[in-house]
Formats: sequence, C-alpha cells, structure tokens
Amino acid sequence: MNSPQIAKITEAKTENKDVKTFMFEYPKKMIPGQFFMIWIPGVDEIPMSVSYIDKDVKGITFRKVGEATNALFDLGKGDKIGIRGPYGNGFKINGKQILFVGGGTGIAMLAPAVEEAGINNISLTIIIGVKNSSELFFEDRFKKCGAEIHISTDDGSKGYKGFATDLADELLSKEKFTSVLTCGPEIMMKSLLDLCKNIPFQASLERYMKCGVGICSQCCIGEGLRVCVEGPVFDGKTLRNIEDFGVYKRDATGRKIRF
Amino acid sequence: MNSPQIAKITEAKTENKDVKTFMFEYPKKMIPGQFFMIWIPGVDEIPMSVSYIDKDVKGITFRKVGEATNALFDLGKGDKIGIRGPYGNGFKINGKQILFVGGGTGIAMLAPAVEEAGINNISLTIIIGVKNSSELFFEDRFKKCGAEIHISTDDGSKGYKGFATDLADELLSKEKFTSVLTCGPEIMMKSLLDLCKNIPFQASLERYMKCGVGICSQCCIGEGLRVCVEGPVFDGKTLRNIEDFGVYKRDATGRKIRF
Amino acid sequence: MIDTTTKIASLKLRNPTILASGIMDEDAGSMKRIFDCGASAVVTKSIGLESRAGYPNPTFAELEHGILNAMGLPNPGINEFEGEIRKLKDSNVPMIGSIFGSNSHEFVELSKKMQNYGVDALELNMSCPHAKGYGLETGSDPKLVREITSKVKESTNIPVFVKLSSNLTDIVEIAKAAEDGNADGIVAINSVKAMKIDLELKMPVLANKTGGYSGMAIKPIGIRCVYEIAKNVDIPVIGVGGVTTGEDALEYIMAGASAVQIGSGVYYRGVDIFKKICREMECWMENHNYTRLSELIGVAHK
Amino acid sequence: MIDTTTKIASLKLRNPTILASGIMDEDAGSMKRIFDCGASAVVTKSIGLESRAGYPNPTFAELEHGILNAMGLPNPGINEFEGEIRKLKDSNVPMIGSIFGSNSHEFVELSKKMQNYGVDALELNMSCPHAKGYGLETGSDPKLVREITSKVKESTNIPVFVKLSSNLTDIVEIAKAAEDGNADGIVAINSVKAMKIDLELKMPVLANKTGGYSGMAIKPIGIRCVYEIAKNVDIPVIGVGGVTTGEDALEYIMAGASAVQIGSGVYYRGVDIFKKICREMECWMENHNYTRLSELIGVAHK
Ligand SMILES: Cc1cc2nc3c(=O)[nH]c(=O)nc-3n(C[C@H](O)[C@H](O)[C@H](O)COP(=O)(O)OP(=O)(O)OC[C@H]3O[C@@H](n4cnc5c(N)ncnc54)[C@H](O)[C@@H]3O)c2cc1C
Ligand SMILES: Cc1cc2nc3c(=O)[nH]c(=O)nc-3n(C[C@H](O)[C@H](O)[C@H](O)COP(=O)(O)OP(=O)(O)OC[C@H]3O[C@@H](n4cnc5c(N)ncnc54)[C@H](O)[C@@H]3O)c2cc1C
Ligand SMILES: Cc1cc2nc3c(=O)[nH]c(=O)nc-3n(C[C@H](O)[C@H](O)[C@H](O)COP(=O)(O)O)c2cc1C
Ligand SMILES: Cc1cc2nc3c(=O)[nH]c(=O)nc-3n(C[C@H](O)[C@H](O)[C@H](O)COP(=O)(O)O)c2cc1C
Ligand code: FES
Ligand code: FES
Repeated sequence: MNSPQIAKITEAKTENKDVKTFMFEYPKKMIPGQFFMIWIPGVDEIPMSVSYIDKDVKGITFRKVGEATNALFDLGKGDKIGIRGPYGNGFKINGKQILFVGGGTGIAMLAPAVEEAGINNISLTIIIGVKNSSELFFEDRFKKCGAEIHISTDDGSKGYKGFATDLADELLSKEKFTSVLTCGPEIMMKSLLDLCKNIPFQASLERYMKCGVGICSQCCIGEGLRVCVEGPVFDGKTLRNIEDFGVYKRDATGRKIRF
Repeated sequence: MNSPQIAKITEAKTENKDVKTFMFEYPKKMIPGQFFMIWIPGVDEIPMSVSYIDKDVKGITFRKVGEATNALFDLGKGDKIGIRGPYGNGFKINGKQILFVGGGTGIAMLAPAVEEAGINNISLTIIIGVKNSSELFFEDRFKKCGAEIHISTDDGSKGYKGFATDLADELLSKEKFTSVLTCGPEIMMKSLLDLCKNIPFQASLERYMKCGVGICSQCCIGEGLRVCVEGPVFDGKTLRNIEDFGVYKRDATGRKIRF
Repeated sequence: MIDTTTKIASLKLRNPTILASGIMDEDAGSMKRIFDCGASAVVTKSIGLESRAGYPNPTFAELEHGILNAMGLPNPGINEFEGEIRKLKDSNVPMIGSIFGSNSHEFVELSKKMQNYGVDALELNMSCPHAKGYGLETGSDPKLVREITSKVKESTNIPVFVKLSSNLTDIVEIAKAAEDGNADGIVAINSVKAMKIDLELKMPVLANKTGGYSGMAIKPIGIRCVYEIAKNVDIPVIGVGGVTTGEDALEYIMAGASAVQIGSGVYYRGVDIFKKICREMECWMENHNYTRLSELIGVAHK
Repeated sequence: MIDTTTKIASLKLRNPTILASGIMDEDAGSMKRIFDCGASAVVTKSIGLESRAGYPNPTFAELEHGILNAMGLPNPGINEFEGEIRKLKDSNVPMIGSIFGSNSHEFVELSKKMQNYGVDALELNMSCPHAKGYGLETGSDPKLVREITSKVKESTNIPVFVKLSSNLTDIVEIAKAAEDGNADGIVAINSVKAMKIDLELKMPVLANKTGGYSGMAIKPIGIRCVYEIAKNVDIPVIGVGGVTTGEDALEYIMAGASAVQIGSGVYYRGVDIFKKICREMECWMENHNYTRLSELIGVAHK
C-alpha cells in the first residue's frame, strides 16, 4: 500500500559537510534510479532516490538545501522516518561501455546503477562534476566498481577545471560509449543530451512532487508525462520531444519557473 | 460476497397446488440443510432451503403462505430472483440407518439429505407427515433413493391417520436407527426429540431472518445461537439446553411469539 | 501486565471493546454471548416506545468495502424489552441501553424505563441514517440535541451518551450541543447514509433504498469525527466505525476515544472479535512498551 | 452500434467519462494526455484568484479502501492558468473550468476569466473538504450557494455546474439551492472528510491532519447522493466518487447521473481507465441489449 511505512534509521553516515547517507530496513525489490517519498514527521515529505540497494536494507544520500533536508540532516541512527515506494521506472542498464555523468547530488542516485553495471561486466567511465572538491563523495565506492573516474570542479580544486559537460565532450569524441546515463542539474543534462546525438541517453529528472503515484500531475512534463511514474528516468528520444526539458520546472503552485 | 446475485429461473415445477420448485444456475458448493436468502424484487427477501443440489444448478421448493411466497409462486421460467448464500451449517450425514421425519414443507429441505445418505449406502426410512394427501410431494424422489417411505395424514386420506410423531414412535420402538433427522413444525420436532432419548438427533429450525449472516440477532435462540450461522440444524443435545425450542419464536420486531 | 481497563464517566470497563447497537443485541442471550466473547459492555438494540417491525427485507447487503443495512429500527418496544434487560442484569453484563425517539418526552420516558430495568448507562441514538422522523431529523439540530440530552440528564442518574452521525455538516457543533446538555460522553459514528443499486434489476438492493454504510470503509470517516470531537469537547468519546483489528481500535484511541464499539467487525471476524482485538491491542502495546491503555488516549493530538 | 454519447446542458460528450478535478489537470499536457486516453472532457484543477502552494507534504496517502488527500487547492492562480487553457483549447479538448472562491465576487471574476480563456463549461467547487475559508463554508449554506450560482450565471453564458460535498446534513437542500440559482447541472460528490493516524508515529499522516477520502470506499455514498439529488432536481447530475469500472459508472448512470467523473480511478487502473471503462460499459450494454446509454439514465428511480 502506498502509505508511509515507518522505519528506523539503522546507520547514518556523513559524506561531506552537507551530504549524509541513511540506511534503513526496507525489504522491497528496487532497481537503480527508483526513488522513495521520505516523510520527515512534522516537517515534509520529499522525493529521494535510492542510493544503496541491498535485499533488506536500502539507503538514501541527500544534500541539505532547505527546510526538509535540513531537518532530515539533523536526524540520526534510531530516528524514525516514513517511507513509501519504490516509485518510478529506474535506469535500463545494458550495453558494453557506459558513460555516467553525475552533477552535484545527482552522483548519489547514479551509484547503484554504476554498481549494477559493474556486476554485469559493463565497462564504466564516470564523470563527477562538482563546484568544489569538498563536495565530492562516493569516489571510493566508484573505484571499487572498477570505474574509470574523471572529476571536474568549477574552481579547479580537483581534477578538470570547468563544467562536467566540457569533460564529457572530450571523452565522447575520444571513446565509443554504448550509452550515457546522467543525473544532475537539468541545464547540464540538456547540454549533455545535445552532445550525445545518436548515443543512447538516459537522464533522471527532478520535479516537485506531491503524490508520487501519478495522480496529482504536480510533476508532469511534456504531454502529461509523470516524472513520478513514467520517469524519473527518460531517454534521449523522449527528452528531445519535451519542450520543458532544461527550460522550466513547476513550483508547488504549478507555476512555471525557468531554470 | 454476501450480496444478492441475480439469477434466472431456468425451470419451474408445480409440486402440488401450493408448492413449487424453481431451479437456477448457482455454482457454489452446498451441503444438504443449508439455505439461501431469496430476494423477490420489490417484495421481500426470505430464507429458503436448498432442495436440489447439483454442481451448477440448485433448486428451492416452497409453499405459498403469505405475501412473499405468493409473489414467488407467481414467478416462472425466465424470471429473475436474487440469491445469496449458501448459509448455515447443514446436516451431518453419517451412521448406518437414518430415520428422516419431514412435516409439511419441511419435506423439501430433507430431500437433498436423503439423496446424499442414499449415495452413501445408508439405509433410509422416511416419514412424511402432511395434513392431507393433496399436500404430498417428492414421494417419487424418495423412492428413487431406495427409501422405505411411511406417510401420515391428519385426516387419513393416505397412509397412517394421525401425527407423524405417533408413526415415528412406532418405528423407533421396532427398529434401531443410528440417527434421526427432521424438519417440520417445531412442536412436532420437539415431541420427536423427546422420543429420541439417546438416538443422535438433528433438527432444522426456522426463525425470522433478516441479515442471514449472523449480525442482526433476529434469528437467535438460547444464548445467542444464530439459526442463520450456527444453525439451522441443531443436534439434540443443544436443543435440550435451549428453553426457546418448541416454546416460542420471535417476530420481525423481536417480540416473543408462543408456538 | 498490560492494563487495558478504561473508564467512561462512571462506567468502569474491563477492556475498551463494546458491542455496538444493532448487532447481536435484540435479546439477552445474544448479548450474554457477546459478553462471554470478550466485550466489556454491550449496547442494546435501539429501543423505542412502540414495537416496530422495521423495513421489509432486503435489509442487509455486503458491499465491496463494507456493509449496507436498513433494518429500520426494528424493536419490540420498551415494555416488552424489559424482560431481556432484567435477564441480562442477572448475568452482570454491563449494559448500555440505546433508545430512539422523536422528541424529548419520548427520550425521557424511554430513559426512565431503561434505568428502572437496570441498564448501567444510556445511549441516545440521534443518528439513524434511514429512519424517518427519528435519527437524523433530531440529531442534526443542535437545539434539539441539547434539549433532549439535558432533559434526559435531569430525569436519570446514570451516564448518558449521545450517539452522533457523520452525516452532518458540522459534527463538532452537535457534539458541543450534547456536551452543553450535560452528556457524559459522545459516541461517534453511526453508519453513513449510502446506497447500492443492483445493475441486473436496475433498482436499489435495500427495500428502503438508502441504508447505513458500516465496516472497514468508514473507519477513516469515524477517525476524523472522533479526532475533531475529542479536540473540541471535554467529555469522553467512544469511537465506532470499522473497527476490525486491534490496530483499528488503537487508531481510535489515539484519535481521542476512551473506548470503541464494534458492529460490522462481528461479521468480518466472528463473535469472538472482542477477544481477538483485545489480544491484538495488548500485543501492540507490549511491542511498543506501553503498559496502560490510558496513556494512549488522544496521543495523536499532541 | 452502442451509443454512449451523452449531453449535459449544452455540452455534448462523446462518452460519459470525464476527468475529475484535481487529478492530472494542473497543466495542458496532462489534460491532453487524459483526453487522448478516452475521457470525453476534462475538469481543470480548481483555480483561485491568487496562486496557492497548497499544504505541505504529506498530501497523499493510500488507505485500505480508498485514497486520502489534502492537497490544499494548490494552483498557480487564474491569470497564470490562462496559458494552460489556451494551449488546451488549441487541441479541441472539451474543458470544464473548476474554480473556487470565498464569495460571489471571487467566483464571478474567476468565471468570467475562465470563459474568456475558452473553457466550455464551469464547475463551481463549493465542496473542498479541507480548505479553510473555501469549500464547505460556502457549500453548506443554501443562500450562499444560490447567490454564487446565480451571480455566475448572470455574468457568463456557458453551462455552470455546482460541485457538492457529501459532508452535508442535507445534500438535497443544497442541490436545490444551486438549481434555484439556475445551475445547469450538479456534480456530486467531492471527497469525504476523513483522517488516518499513523500508529508508529501516533500522529495524523497528512500534514493538514484531515483530508478528503476518495476512491472505491466512497462509491456507495456517492450513489446515494446522486440518487437523492436526481430525484429532487430537474437539472442533470454528474456522478463522482469511486468510479473504477464500467459497472461503477453504470451504477451512477442508473442512479440518475448523465455522466461520471473519474479521479482516484486513475490511480487504481492507470491513465487509460477512461477507455477501459467505456469498453466495459459498452460490453455490459451489449450483453443486456441496450443500444443507447440515455435509456439507462435514472432507471433505478422507476
Ligand atoms: C525523483 C527525485 C529524486 C531525488 N533524489 C534526491 C536524492 O537522492 N538526494 C537529494 O539530496 N535530493 C534528491 N532530490 C531532491 C530533493 O527532493 C529536494 O532536495 C528536497 O525536496 C528539498 O526539500 P527542502 O525542504 O529541503 O528544500 P526547499 O527549500 O523546500 O527546496 C529546495 C529545492 O527542492 C525542491 N523541492 C522541495 N520540495 C520538493 C518536493 N516535494 N519534490 C521535489 N522537489 C522538491 C524545491 O522545488 C527546490 O528546488 C530528488 C528529487 C526528486 C524529484
Ligand atoms: C432457514 C429457513 C429455511 C426455510 N426453507 C423453506 C423452504 O425450503 N420452503 C419453504 O416453503 N419455506 C421455507 N422457509 C420458510 C419461509 O422463509 C417462509 O415461509 C417465508 O418467509 C414466508 O414469507 P411470506 O411473506 O410468504 O409469509 P408471511 O405472511 O410474511 O409469513 C408467514 C410465516 O413466514 C415467516 N416469515 C416471513 N418472513 C420471514 C423471514 N424473513 N424469515 C423467516 N421467516 C419468515 C413468518 O414469521 C410467518 O411465520 C424457511 C425458513 C427458514 C428460516
Ligand atoms: C445491522 C446493523 C444494525 C444497526 N442498528 C443500529 C441501531 O439500532 N442503533 C444504532 O445506534 N446503531 C445501529 N447500527 C450502527 C452501529 O451501531 C455502528 O454505529 C455502525 O455500524 C458503525 O460501526 P461498525 O463499522 O463497527 O459496524 C447498526 C449497524 C448495523 C450494521
Ligand atoms: C489528489 C486529489 C485532488 C483533488 N483536487 C480537487 C480539486 O482541486 N477540486 C475539486 O473539486 N475536487 C478535487 N478532488 C476531488 C475529486 O475531484 C473527486 O470529487 C473525488 O476524488 C471523488 O472521486 P474519485 O473517487 O473518483 O476520486 C481531488 C481528489 C483527489 C484524489
Ligand atoms: S507527484 Fe503527483 S503525479 Fe507525480
Ligand atoms: S438473520 Fe441476522 S443474525 Fe441470523
């Protein structure tokens, strides 16, 4: 039933000064790219991608950006949160050589996909784009998967100085990727899509969500595509036909907000 | 679900001037002694025992005694009635030699029990008690089962002149029965119970019914025994402990009415 | 030890599960059986001054998510009912006498008789969803509710509960009227006015056409009513509507109920539902380290 | 051929399934999708004068037998919504503009704008079960309902429907008030005021505490309301509440509805529920030798 199940945080890990990971028991089957609605009692209920997938235990990794994530950040081991899901479609992971491009917190939700691709012996390249090296997390995790890691920072504090898309452009012209999977700022993903031309492309989108189950239309893009049901992962073909992509999202009132 | 299912009467048979049998498709499993709630649209919904049990087809046999049964009597092949059930417990049919005692319309609901006992190679004796020979029905049906048939009429128009209980008294003193199964006027059944002493006894009771599923308490006897759920068939031991048995029933208001 | 005893006004109950009015309570025997099945008290069928046969059948139908009934307040009349109460009194079963009338005179007469026969408390049914002239006509008028309640209170000395319908624009207003009339408790909710049409016959299934909807489907409505009432009155509330499991009962308790009544649950889980629910509540309390039910009453308001 | 076209006032619809307000209708794209999935018309999200973010999450929870929501009338405000309507207008989707306000001035202003933007009819939402100051406060006062309806009628020339709540002591009184105000149709019912408490957290699940109960559990309540309204007014009725199958839709039609709206059904059976329900209705009609849906409207009243 799509009603919050109360779970205790069994493990809390600080990834960096703004990012935390919580683990909790949640024995439902999930695939990389799917998400939960996380109820922070008395505060809010917000969408959060799965960042760790185990049989019985799942995890989320999040950045504090506002009221709900701040309140969540203040919780720790033993605290209770409400969880419903899994929601959404998740990534299709196949091919020979995948390029992952994670921007900011988007890195978190890519991790289970990277791991699954690793298990399937797919050759992995990953670009991690952050503003500053202090924002990095999950580097070790990606290393363990045998991924070739490229880092870009806006300020050059680590790796390539510049945008992740510029780095991607370089890699795409050098190597042959069977597909590109990305999550990050929509403007970044939009540019990436333009670079990808014929390469199969999957991007995970974020939209303001309320029901999470496809009835309130709060998260809809294009012609009624529900990010919570038909998404959050969309392929390049679909995204090229959606005029909203990279252009605007909607706030809680339904008003269009330009990126 | 305990909600009327609408069925067409597929066959209608006139058993005698006041008694009719209707057959209809009703594929639920039933045992002899169970009953339906029969909805006569626009008129009433009344309890009716099953009188024919086939895999897909069931039958009821009823006497016209008042508004509902008169309206039902006026229906025929192709007409629609509402049916819910099966309800109640039904007879336990076992032993070597069963004496059936049917009074009036009570004969109808005994028929499936007689047939089942016949199939199980139980030796069958049946007493049919009616006021007048014109009220008889199902004689041939019982013959087909290989039953030894005894008829009593109040006016002596056929068979033994007098009460079925007197006839039963005679038979009980001559032969050894492993059990006695009865349905008929409650006073008759009460006398029969007194005659039966140690012989296992089962009687099917009639009480005013509304819900048919054990919540309205309209049909309750003794300490909350629901004729629609724990009955309509009760054994001798139970009946001996129920002060109401053979003494009073309740009308639709819940008021006690002496027999 | 888990303590699930509860108190509603002066009524002390061994557990919070009470038999709801209209279910297995037309006669002393049935109510005795339910008490033996674990209920801490029983509410009688709603009794009026005169005998009533109720509506013709069909009076009952199961729906996909609940039960629909329109019995039509069948009852033998208060005088005839005396026998049942006196008999039950001998068995020491805590009894709440439910009564219905069309004005305060009738309610007062019925109340006095019920009290004389020996009931431990009164439940004024002002909420039957389908009986014309009774039920909602009185139960939706705050002035009448207040008047009836206070007149009954003046002429009796046992606890008086007022049973409300959810078929009201503002249930809190009516609950407050009952409180103003000095009611000792509020019972909420009665069944919800509803209808089922049979597609084959193209007519309502119930002879009375409309009926009262009860059982699992109405629980969220009952919870809302109890929560709103408990928030706005200072007298105890008894929750009714769709209680089928121990968790359902606890949800009502957390919403502010001091006890629950169970009706349709008897259909879904049998007459021993009372014992089952008590066991489930105790189990939940044990797992959650509660020892006294009273600690849980109204906690959802914090 | 089975003819399932229907007419509500001057609105001619290719089939009787309409998208209910608040579901998949915040933007032109979503409504277009639902139209392509078979709905004959769409009702927009309820729109007010100013933008509203609605209540904080949780705004939605599935219950055992239905859905609970308290969105809180989120909407971008009428001016911002113009774009969505104009866009949808280009796709020729029959549109019913739902609006809410706290008085007749607001309703009139909203109605005029909606009409200018191009909607084919108006739905006055006077029945939101949880938005303070809107919804029930207006929708439970017959005088206000009559006044708002007639003022809107005077200032517009498209059909005006009034959407009612079941949380009323007497829904017929309010329906008649709308009819007196010259409404062209009644829409019933909105979701039913309800609550769910989480036992682990011991608090209501919805941020707004109470919410609106919709889906299968409320169908018998909706059927009763539509039956009672259809019996007492002469204008068309649109049935809403728990329509999930073709048989549910037919039950509303037999109760007197000229069309049905579908909300929670989208959750239970997906966006193509409209096509599915139409197919199921046609199938039933074929099996029962009906060729025109109109023959079935209100047959349960005979
Ligand atoms: C499918 C999906 C998966 C996500 N996965 C992650 C994740 O793994 N890690 C992570 O850190 N963040 C993730 N997010 C983003 C996360 O939901 C927001 O950061 C969070 O809701 C912010 O809430 P706030 O109150 O802290 O911030 P606010 O100050 O309220 O808002 C900050 C931003 O978050 C957005 N936001 C607020 N509420 C919601 C909501 N109900 N739905 C969507 N966006 C909202 C606002 O529009 C704004 O852009 C995901 C979002 C979506 C849609
Ligand atoms: C378990 C059970 C099985 C039955 N099986 C059969 C059967 O197989 N064949 C048969 O002919 N009759 C059977 N009856 C009796 C049958 O239900 C009544 O004859 C019928 O209800 C009379 O209705 P009426 O309107 O025609 O008569 P009324 O004039 O209304 O009443 C005649 C008698 O029937 C009783 N009666 C009326 N309504 C009900 C009701 N809802 N429930 C119980 N009794 C009622 C009255 O109390 C009265 O004693 C059975 C009854 C029960 C309880
Ligand atoms: C068959 C039936 C008969 C009822 N009769 C009465 C009654 O006489 N008086 C009354 O106050 N409530 C009556 N009710 C309502 C119940 O007492 C209760 O308020 C309602 O059914 C909701 O509880 P539930 O969901 O546990 O059944 C009746 C309910 C049913 C199902
Ligand atoms: C998520 C959600 C949002 C709703 N928003 C509105 C609304 O804005 N305006 C309105 O008139 N009704 C609204 N409703 C009520 C529906 O239109 C409908 O009346 C109700 O849900 C019953 O129909 P259903 O059972 O088919 O969902 C909403 C219902 C849901 C579930
Ligand atoms: S969040 Fe409601 S439709 Fe996606
Ligand atoms: S008929 Fe209702 S309990 Fe038996």
